[in-house]
Order: sequence, then C-alpha cells, then structure tokens
Amino acid sequence: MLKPNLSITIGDVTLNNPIITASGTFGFGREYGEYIDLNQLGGIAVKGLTLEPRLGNKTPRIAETPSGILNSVGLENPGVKAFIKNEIPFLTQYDSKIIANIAGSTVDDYLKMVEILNDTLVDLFEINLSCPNVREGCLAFGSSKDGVYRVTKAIKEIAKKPIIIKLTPNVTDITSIALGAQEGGADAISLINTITGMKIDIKTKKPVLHNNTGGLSGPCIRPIAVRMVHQVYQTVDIPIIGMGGITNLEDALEFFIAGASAVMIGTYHFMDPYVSEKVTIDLLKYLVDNNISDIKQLIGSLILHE
Amino acid sequence: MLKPNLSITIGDVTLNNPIITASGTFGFGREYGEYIDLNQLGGIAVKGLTLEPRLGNKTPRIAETPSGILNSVGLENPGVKAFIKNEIPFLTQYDSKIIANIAGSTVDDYLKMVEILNDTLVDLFEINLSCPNVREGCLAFGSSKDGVYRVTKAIKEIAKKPIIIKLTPNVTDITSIALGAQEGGADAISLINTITGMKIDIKTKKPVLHNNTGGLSGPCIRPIAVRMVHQVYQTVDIPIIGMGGITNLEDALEFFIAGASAVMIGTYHFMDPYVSEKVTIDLLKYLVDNNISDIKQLIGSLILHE
Amino acid sequence: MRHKLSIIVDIVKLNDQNIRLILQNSDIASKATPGQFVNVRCCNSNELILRRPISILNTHEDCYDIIYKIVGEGTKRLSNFKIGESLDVLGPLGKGFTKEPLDKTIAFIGGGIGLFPLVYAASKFKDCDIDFFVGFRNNDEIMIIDEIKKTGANVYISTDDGSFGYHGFITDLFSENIKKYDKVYICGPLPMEKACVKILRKHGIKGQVSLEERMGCGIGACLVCACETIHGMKHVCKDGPVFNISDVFLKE
Amino acid sequence: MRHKLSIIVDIVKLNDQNIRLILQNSDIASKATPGQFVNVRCCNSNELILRRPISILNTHEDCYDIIYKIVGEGTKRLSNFKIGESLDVLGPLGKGFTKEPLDKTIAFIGGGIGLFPLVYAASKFKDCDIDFFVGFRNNDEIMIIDEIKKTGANVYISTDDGSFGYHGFITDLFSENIKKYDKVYICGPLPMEKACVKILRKHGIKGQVSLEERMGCGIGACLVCACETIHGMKHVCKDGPVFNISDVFLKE
Ligand SMILES: Cc1cc2nc3c(=O)[nH]c(=O)nc-3n(C[C@H](O)[C@H](O)[C@H](O)COP(=O)(O)OP(=O)(O)OC[C@H]3O[C@@H](n4cnc5c(N)ncnc54)[C@H](O)[C@@H]3O)c2cc1C
Ligand SMILES: Cc1cc2nc3c(=O)[nH]c(=O)nc-3n(C[C@H](O)[C@H](O)[C@H](O)COP(=O)(O)OP(=O)(O)OC[C@H]3O[C@@H](n4cnc5c(N)ncnc54)[C@H](O)[C@@H]3O)c2cc1C
Ligand SMILES: Cc1cc2nc3c(=O)[nH]c(=O)nc-3n(C[C@H](O)[C@H](O)[C@H](O)COP(=O)(O)O)c2cc1C
Ligand SMILES: Cc1cc2nc3c(=O)[nH]c(=O)nc-3n(C[C@H](O)[C@H](O)[C@H](O)COP(=O)(O)O)c2cc1C
Ligand code: FES
Ligand code: FES
Repeated sequence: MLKPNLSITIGDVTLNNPIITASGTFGFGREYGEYIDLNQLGGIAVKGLTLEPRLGNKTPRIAETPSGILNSVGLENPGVKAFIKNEIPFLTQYDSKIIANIAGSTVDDYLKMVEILNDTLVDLFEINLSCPNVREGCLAFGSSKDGVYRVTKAIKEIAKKPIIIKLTPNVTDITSIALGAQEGGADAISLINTITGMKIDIKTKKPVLHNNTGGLSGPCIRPIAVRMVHQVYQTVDIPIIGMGGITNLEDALEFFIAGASAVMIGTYHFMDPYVSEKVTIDLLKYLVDNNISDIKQLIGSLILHE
Repeated sequence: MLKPNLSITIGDVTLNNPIITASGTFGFGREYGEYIDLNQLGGIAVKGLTLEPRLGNKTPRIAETPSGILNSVGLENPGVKAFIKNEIPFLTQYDSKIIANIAGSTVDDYLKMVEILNDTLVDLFEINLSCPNVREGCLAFGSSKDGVYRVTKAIKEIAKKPIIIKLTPNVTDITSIALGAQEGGADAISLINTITGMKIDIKTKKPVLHNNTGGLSGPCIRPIAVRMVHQVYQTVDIPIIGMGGITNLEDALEFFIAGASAVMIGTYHFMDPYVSEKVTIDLLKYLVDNNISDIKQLIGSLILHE
Repeated sequence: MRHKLSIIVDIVKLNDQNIRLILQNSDIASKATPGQFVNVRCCNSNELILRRPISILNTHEDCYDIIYKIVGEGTKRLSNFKIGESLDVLGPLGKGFTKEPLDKTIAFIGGGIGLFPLVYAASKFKDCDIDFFVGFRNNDEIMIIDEIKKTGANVYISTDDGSFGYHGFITDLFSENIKKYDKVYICGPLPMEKACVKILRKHGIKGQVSLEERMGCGIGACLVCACETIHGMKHVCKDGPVFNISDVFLKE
Repeated sequence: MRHKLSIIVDIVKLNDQNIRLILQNSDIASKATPGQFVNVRCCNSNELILRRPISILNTHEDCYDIIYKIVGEGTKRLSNFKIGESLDVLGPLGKGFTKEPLDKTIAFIGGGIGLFPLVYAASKFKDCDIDFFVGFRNNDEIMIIDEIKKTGANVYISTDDGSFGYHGFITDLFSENIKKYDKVYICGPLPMEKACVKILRKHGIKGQVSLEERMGCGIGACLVCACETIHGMKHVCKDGPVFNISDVFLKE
C-alpha cells in the first residue's frame, strides 16, 4: 500500500497532517521544539495574541481537577507586533503551518490584527471568540449566533488567509453558533475552547485561581467535545477542527469519526511533551494497518444507532 | 460544644442534614439500604418519575469516561402510581425526607403528577427540567428562562409541598434560568443535572451508548458544577442544592462554600455505596473540629479574590 | 456495615490474557452461589469510576476465585495488583443458576469468559449427569479443562479454527443429543447464547442463560443494565445475570 | 528524543512527611545545576494530569536525589512507588543559582522544602565562606543537617517554637552580621522570602531568591507560572525558579 494521505485542506492551505497543537498550551513552539520535531506537526496554533501586549491575570493561574485542569492565564502575550518580529522567523523554519490565534475586545481589534498579520508568513487565522479568562469582548461575541456571524463576516472581508472560528462550549446550542460562523464565511470551525469552572480551596475558602474562575480542559471534557463536534458536523459543511482532552491516538480517532477534519492537542502536552508527535506517528500506522488510504475516509464515519 | 446544627429548611420542610442522594443513582432507596442506614440521610431523591411507566432507552446505557460516566437510562421508571403504591410505604419507614423527582413531556404532565402526589407522604417535589435522555419536553423547558418560569409557576400554584427546580447545565447563562425558577416561585433550585456528551467506540465506529448521546456525571464535572452553584448563589435568594461529582467531604465542602444549602451525591455511589453516609458523618466531625455551630455559617462563605 | 477487603492470596496467569485471582474474604466465600458475580474496583484512582463485574469461579474455605480477561483499561490496571495486596470487591451480587430436584441430565454450554460461572455450577450440581460443552476460538485459549473434568462432567470442546477438538461452533456439537437434557445452562458471547436459545426453544427444552450488560451500580439502583423480560423490565445485576430462557428476549 | 525514565535506586523516609528518593538517570544527573528542578509524574493515572515540580537535591555519578514532602494527592501517590520501579521525570528544568567569582562570603537562608536546592548549591560553591541559616517549625522537622555541615558551611538553626536552636524567625538570626555577605541565596516560604528580601534591599546586598508557582507545562510554554520582574513578565519554570532579588516584585 502507498503511504496513506494524511493531508487536509482549510481554505486554500494544505496541512501535511491533521495534528495541530492547541493555542495557549504550546507557546510559540520553541519549548516543545526541544522535545519533538516540529516538522512532524500539521500545524502550530500559537498562544492567543492581542493587539497590545498583555500581562494576563494574577497567579495562581492553574488548578488541577479530576482528569483535567482549570487555567486562567488571561491571554498573557507579547502582542501581535512582537509576535511578528520574534516568533514568525522561528516558526517559518518548519513545515508545519503557522496558525495565529487572535483575540480582541472589539470587532475593530480583530480587524486591526488581521490587517497587521495579513502580509506575514502566518498561514491561517484562528479567531478566538471563546476565551473565558478576559473580562471584555471575546467570549461575549462567541455566545450568540449573531455575534459570531458579525465578527466572522467582518474579518472574512479583509482576511488574506483562511479563517478558523474557535467556538466556546459554554452555550445552550452549539449548532446555531456554528451556523453563525459558516454564514459569516468561516473557512473552518475549531472547538471546543475551555468550559468555565471553579475550584475552591476549602482551607482558605478562596478559589484556587486568583481569577476565581478558569477554563476547564483535559480528558474530563472529552465526551462533551466529541458530542459538540458530532453536532456541528451534522450542521455545517466547512471543516471542523476538534479538540478537548486528547491524550493519544484512540482519543483523536473519536474526533475524526465524529466529524473532525483535524484535531488539536493541548493540555496533555503538560504530562507528555511528545504527545502530538506520537499521535501523528500512530495515526499513520493506524491508517496503514487498517488499509485506509486517506484520512478523509475516517472523517465523519460515525455510525449512529437506530 | 453542643452538637452542631446540620439541619436545613426548604419551604416548610426541614431536613435533618444537608446530604441527599441524587435522583436516578439511588433507585428508591432499597438497594443501598442494604449497605447504609437510610436514617442517616437528609433526604432521598428517588428515580425520576413520569406519569405513565417508561421502559427507558435501549442498552448500553452507560459508558465510562475520564473521571466520570455517561448515562442514557432515559427515565425508566414504574410510573408515579406504582411509586406511590410500592415505594412510598418503604421510604416512610425512615427519617430522611422523600423527594419525588418528576419529569414530564408537557406542563400538563407535571401538573397531573403533582396532583397525584400532593396527598401522599412525599415531602418535597424535585421538578426535573433537565433530563437530556428523553426526546420530548423536560430539557426543552429547562433551556430557557421563560420555559422554566412557566413550568415553575404552574406547578407552584397547585403544589402542596415545596418545589425544587432541577436545572440543566447545558445552557449559556445559568443565572437567568435560575432567576426564571425563582420568579416562578420555586422554593429551591437543584443543580447540576448531567452534561450532554458522547463516547465513540473506535472499533465499531458507533457511539458506546445505544442512545448515541448521554449525560455526563461524576468528578469530571465538579468544577463546572461548583462554578454554576457559585453563580446562582450570587443571583437568587432561595436555597440551592448543589451536586456534580461529589466523592467525599472535601468535595461537598466546596459546594457549601460556593453557596449550596444542601448537596446531592449521585454517581460516586457506584464506586462507594457508603459515600453519602460517610459524608454525613464526616461533615458533623468537620463542624465540631472547626468549631462551627451551624452548617449555615459555611454556606456561601466563599471569599473571592480581589 | 462496610464490606471487608478481599486479600489476594495468589495470582495465576492462565495464558496471555486470562488471570486467576485467589481472594480471601469469608463473607463472599460463605455466601456465594454459582452464577453470581462480584464487582471489583480495578484501581485506586477515580479516573475509572466504575467497578468491573466478574463472575465467581468457585469458593474454598474462606476464599473465592475469579478469572478475568484483560480486555481494556480496568482489567489492565487490575493486573498491577500483587499477591498480599487487597482488592475492594463488592459481592456476591445478583441471582445465579438454579436447579430443580427433577433436573438430572443437564448440559452446560460455555464460551470464552462465560465458561467461569458454569464451572462453579457444575461443581455444585453434584447429583446430575453433566455434559459440559466449551467453545474456544483456538488452541491457545483453552483453559481450566482439568477443573471442569474434576467436577465429573463429560467435557466436549470445540474450537472455531479446529486447532483442538471439534472444528466449528459448540452449538452444532451440543444439539446432536439435545433431547436427553432436562435443563441446559448457557453463558457465553451473545451470538452463541442466541443460537443456543433458539435451538432449545425449538425443542421445548428448559434452560437458563447468563446475560451480560454494562453496569453502573451493580445492585439494582441505577437501572442502567436493563433487559426486557416477559415479566417487564428487569435488571441484569439484580434480577440476573441468570434468567430462565423462557423469560427473556435476547437483544438484536 | 524521548527522555529516559528515572529508576528508583533507594527510598529513605526522613520523617513522617519527607521522603528522599535516590534516582538513577544519567542525563539528569549530568546536566543538573543547583536550583534547578525536575517535573515528576506522580501516578500512572490521568486523574492527575499535572506533573509535580521538585528541586534537585544533589547528583552523584549517574544518580540524583530529591526530597519531597507529602502534602496532597500527588505526593501521596508518589509515595506508593517502590524501590526498583521507574518514575517518569522531566528535567533538569529552569535556571538555578549563579555566583560571580568575586562572591566569597555568602549566606544561604532556607526554610521548609526550600532547604533542598540550597543544600545542592552549598555543595557546589566550594571556594566560599558559607553561613547556612535554616528555619524549621520545630524539632521534629529538622533534617539533613549533617549533609549541610558536610559542605563545610557554618550551620545556624532556628525553630519557630524554640524546640531546637534559636527561638524565632531565621531572619532575625541572619540579619545580625548581614554586612559581611557578598551574596545571599534564599529559598523558603513566601513570607520568609519577603522578609529576607526586604532586609537585603535595605542594606543593598545582592542576592538570589527561588520562587514557587503552580505550574502547567514546566518548560515555559503555557505561561501559567508568571511573575513580574523589572524586565517584564517572566515565567518561574523557565526563567526561574531562581531570580536576582533586584529583578523581582514579590507577590502580596
Ligand atoms: C455478570 C458479568 C460477569 C462477568 N464475568 C466475567 C468473568 O468472570 N471474567 C471476565 O474476564 N469477564 C467477565 N465479565 C466481563 C467483564 O466485566 C469485562 O470484561 C470488564 O468489565 C472489562 O473491563 P475493562 O475496563 O477491561 O474494559 P473496557 O472496555 O475498558 O471497559 C469499559 C466499561 O465497559 C464495561 N464493559 C466492558 N466490557 C464489558 C462486558 N463484556 N460486560 C459488561 N461490561 C463490560 C466495563 O465494566 C467498563 O465499565 C463479566 C461481565 C458481567 C456483566
Ligand atoms: C520550583 C519548585 C521546586 C519545588 N521543590 C520541592 C522540593 O524539593 N520538595 C518538595 O517537597 N516540594 C517542592 N516543591 C513544592 C511541590 O511542587 C508541591 O509540594 C507539590 O506539587 C504538591 O503536590 P500535591 O499533589 O501533593 O499537592 P496538591 O496541593 O494536591 O497539588 C495540587 C496542585 O497544586 C500544585 N502545588 C501544590 N503545592 C504547590 C507548591 N507549593 N508549589 C507549586 N505547586 C504546588 C501541584 O503541583 C498540583 O498541580 C517545589 C515547587 C516548585 C515550584
Ligand atoms: C493553559 C491554557 C491556555 C490556553 N490559552 C488559549 C488561548 O490563548 N487561545 C485559545 O484559543 N485557546 C486557549 N486554550 C484552550 C485550548 O487551546 C483548547 O481549546 C482547550 O484546552 C481544550 O483542549 P485540551 O483539552 O486538549 O487542552 C488554552 C488552554 C490552556 C490549558
Ligand atoms: C444513572 C443516572 C441516572 C440519573 N437519573 C436521573 C433522573 O432520573 N432524574 C434526575 O433529575 N437526575 C438524574 N440523574 C442526574 C443526577 O441526579 C445528578 O444530577 C448528576 O448525576 C450529577 O451528580 P453526580 O456527579 O454526583 O452523579 C441521573 C444520573 C445518573 C448517573
Ligand atoms: S447496574 Fe445499576 S441497576 Fe444494574
Ligand atoms: S509552567 Fe508553563 S510556562 Fe511555566
């Protein structure tokens, strides 16, 4: 058998394989680059960027929960300009696609960032409409179909790269939100971002996180994420990038079967720095062993009962 | 020090202590009665009842997930009349309060059940507006403020026992839903019911659950539940019964500190049949050791950062 | 009263996948009957929040044995326990095999892990003529045959690939002399159970079948393990796992 | 390239709560410098999804030692590992203590678990006059004093309750002769660190402090362990845990 085709296309950009590192868990690639070969990845979604540098929230910014974590980093980042200057040159050394994850407080913020990034070597935009850890904008847009539609449409009009709209799971009906993104012209949808949660230190009676609440990620949210990917796959026609609690090939396969064209891996890097490279290698092996010539045959292959 | 006061009051009903077994995980008390002394419990919320008997969904009805489970029982139950005949006489032998958990497809269903149960020895009604595993009604009411308000108000007008409205976490804004319950006249709110999720068997490419999706419960959802209890506590004035992933005293304390007047324990019974009795005993010890004379001093004692 | 832990007295690896545990717990050992099961906590972490149901293989003095097959995460973790350590096991649970005094000539039909509760039953149904039919996938899977023989039963073995004994399904083998049996007991994979039940019904022979369902509580409280019977909805963990074949509708 | 597992060569219980592990891993042993830490997977279950940062205590041949205090679920589970088993440990991580050639008379001030990286530093800063101040809560907590003495340092001990050594805070003790030090190294509970830093700043004495923050990745990728410095936002796991006291703003 020939080498199976692992590549997937978003807008007019083709990724060598569908394994991407999730924004905020993988910095700008440098650190994990000491552990794995960044060329092995389909893409790297960098830490969420804002127009101006941000210090983020006070620490503690992380709490451990059963099979997961809460984080409240609050979009600490050097700002989009420092990213262009200091990080893009590093990232362009590698085959994996550069996905700029951007977050704003206003539609204008998003548009400015897109304009600034339009003529860089960034490959794709991931529009974060779902960060639970900052006070303004962002999540507010992501919580209604109309909000998502408006931001998406405005960005799509000026973006020179394909845009991925990243959705929050903290909503009653993920499918209507996803439709908002599709109708606004999104090239793809990524989900899920973290779920808002709280952990309390019973000794001090204070939340463990200084921000009081944080975003839940890790294996604990996987069943919710898989369900949402399935729902959205039944609703939209654009590619879906699925994520939430992936720790190995088996977990990733759940997402592909549910309808994800690609997956992102986040939190589990903290336990296993090699996880994304490993899933890439194991996926190839799985396709070979199961005589699947193209990953696309797997996507949405779910067989529902009844 | 005197024995601390563990009792809490909902409407005009006083529970000896704030530890209650969660609906659907504890049958009608008989089975776990072989393991623990049912007199030790503050209350027993029985399996969700419907007007007519229901067979529930096809099996498999359960799947294990990281630190949790998905279930899709689908309200299998003998119907409210068989409950009155066969189960109430057993339950009235014990000090713990009987909480009838009821679910309907229409407002009328709820009203009929309340009427039938009004003149029984049931102590409280828990109105399930949040079951994700049945196709009609129920969850639909629970997903909007107006739906919750309408059902609550209609039931409150005829109910001869205090009513607890059980909310679904599958919503964008739990506080507005909770307000709907309060405005409708609820005597208390209980949350959270399960979160909709899916697990896929990668070998068969089918969902593990025959119902395809199910409700996620267990420790994995605790951070989400604690957050929602906190949010609702900041919003309403009526008592809150908190639940989601409680496995021991420490977990229960998180809920009390966040604002729960009582807690329910569900899934963890499957691992530890003694868990609710143990938490009751440990809670008393904790209050004594910490010189707390009344559980109410703990409720909502959360100290937010900043 | 809290249940006592079960102490691992011995661990015997039967083959690549099947491991036998000899467990000490006088409560379980004294109460167990054939066809009942125990519910085992497979690790001390709450990552796996469910116990695993495993049939009781036999009892001796204050001990009982189980054999488990490593199939997934729970049984994999169970294999980390060492001799001398304790397991958190609830049981005995459920309702087992029953026999009326007039049942004299009986057959057991088992396949795979379904074998184990039948071995226990064969050892207890002493005053009967027993034909014990066992189906394995292949030679490598064959186990505890000597133990079955010790019960005094006549043992018939089939393998799917013919690598040992009869080449084919065990149902072919047992249906040859089917008329002679007063009662037949079945435990194995669902397709095997369905094939057997069909044959028994055709010939009007009585029997019992042990069903498998995914479980939550294991004691009848969560209603997860439902199965339809002619007496309405029953639950495998409490009303079963053993049912009269005349009562159940087997799943598609 | 995947990191090698660390083999548990020995386990020494220092007292009720503190356990020393002697771990074999030539990569870590050969690269470690004082003040660096390792990130330890405390159990094989994903229920706990984070590693735990623990300071390196010393290295010898292809081994390194750590001492961990049992405080919560992770360290509790770590205590289940036995000699001969392997631990999944990432490291050495972070930036440790540094010394300029002119630093000759130096002080170490440690409290609680903050003691361990300082012991390592004291053993490496060979050509210096070292005063080593250690604060414990009480007599029962005192440990590895002999090891500190072996580095040739002068050891001063205080206990909060006076059950051994000086009665009171270690800061009182060390500030007596403060002027003589070229450099002071601090690691301990935040209140102690703040008190020391305040004194050092007042007297214009240089020093380094090791900070503690809850961590995610441990390598600088998740930005969870932020701390503000005069050079902007830094991260304890990558830019620290050791910082110049002139650079950091200590938390409220
Ligand atoms: C009454 C009864 C008696 C049994 N007796 C034995 C026995 O003696 N020896 C033996 O090896 N096995 C027996 N089994 C099957 C055994 O319970 C499963 O093999 C085991 O639960 C698999 O767990 P796992 O974590 O390794 O697999 P996973 O597939 O990872 O388990 C995931 C979940 O599915 C459930 N599950 C998986 N397979 C089964 C199954 N076949 N039946 C029921 N639940 C399942 C698990 O309990 C768990 O909740 C019995 C099952 C039942 C219902
Ligand atoms: C750079 C550094 C070096 C350290 N060196 C040592 C050492 O040599 N010996 C030692 O005993 N301890 C040391 N600690 C503290 C040690 O990391 C914690 O005691 C340990 O993580 C507690 O884990 P737990 O699961 O037992 O506690 P839990 O409270 O259950 O842990 C919950 C979460 O909080 C984190 N956490 C809890 N306490 C701390 C803490 N004090 N600092 C950072 N994160 C924490 C845990 O890592 C975990 O993610 C060091 C910490 C840091 C940051
Ligand atoms: C520490 C941390 C920081 C994160 N920062 C961002 C971010 O800046 N932008 C974003 O879109 N998502 C962010 N996320 C969300 C992840 O990209 C991902 O959606 C989520 O963690 C679920 O995947 P996982 O369970 O594999 O981690 C962050 C997650 C974590 C744990
Ligand atoms: C098997 C099962 C059945 C349930 N059935 C019901 C039900 O009939 N009515 C209801 O209101 N909640 C039902 N629930 C939800 C629980 O009462 C509870 O809200 C939820 O499980 C969260 O608590 P836990 O994590 O402690 O289990 C069920 C939960 C489980 C696991
Ligand atoms: S497993 Fe709970 S009723 Fe059978
Ligand atoms: S722990 Fe991730 S940056 Fe420090």
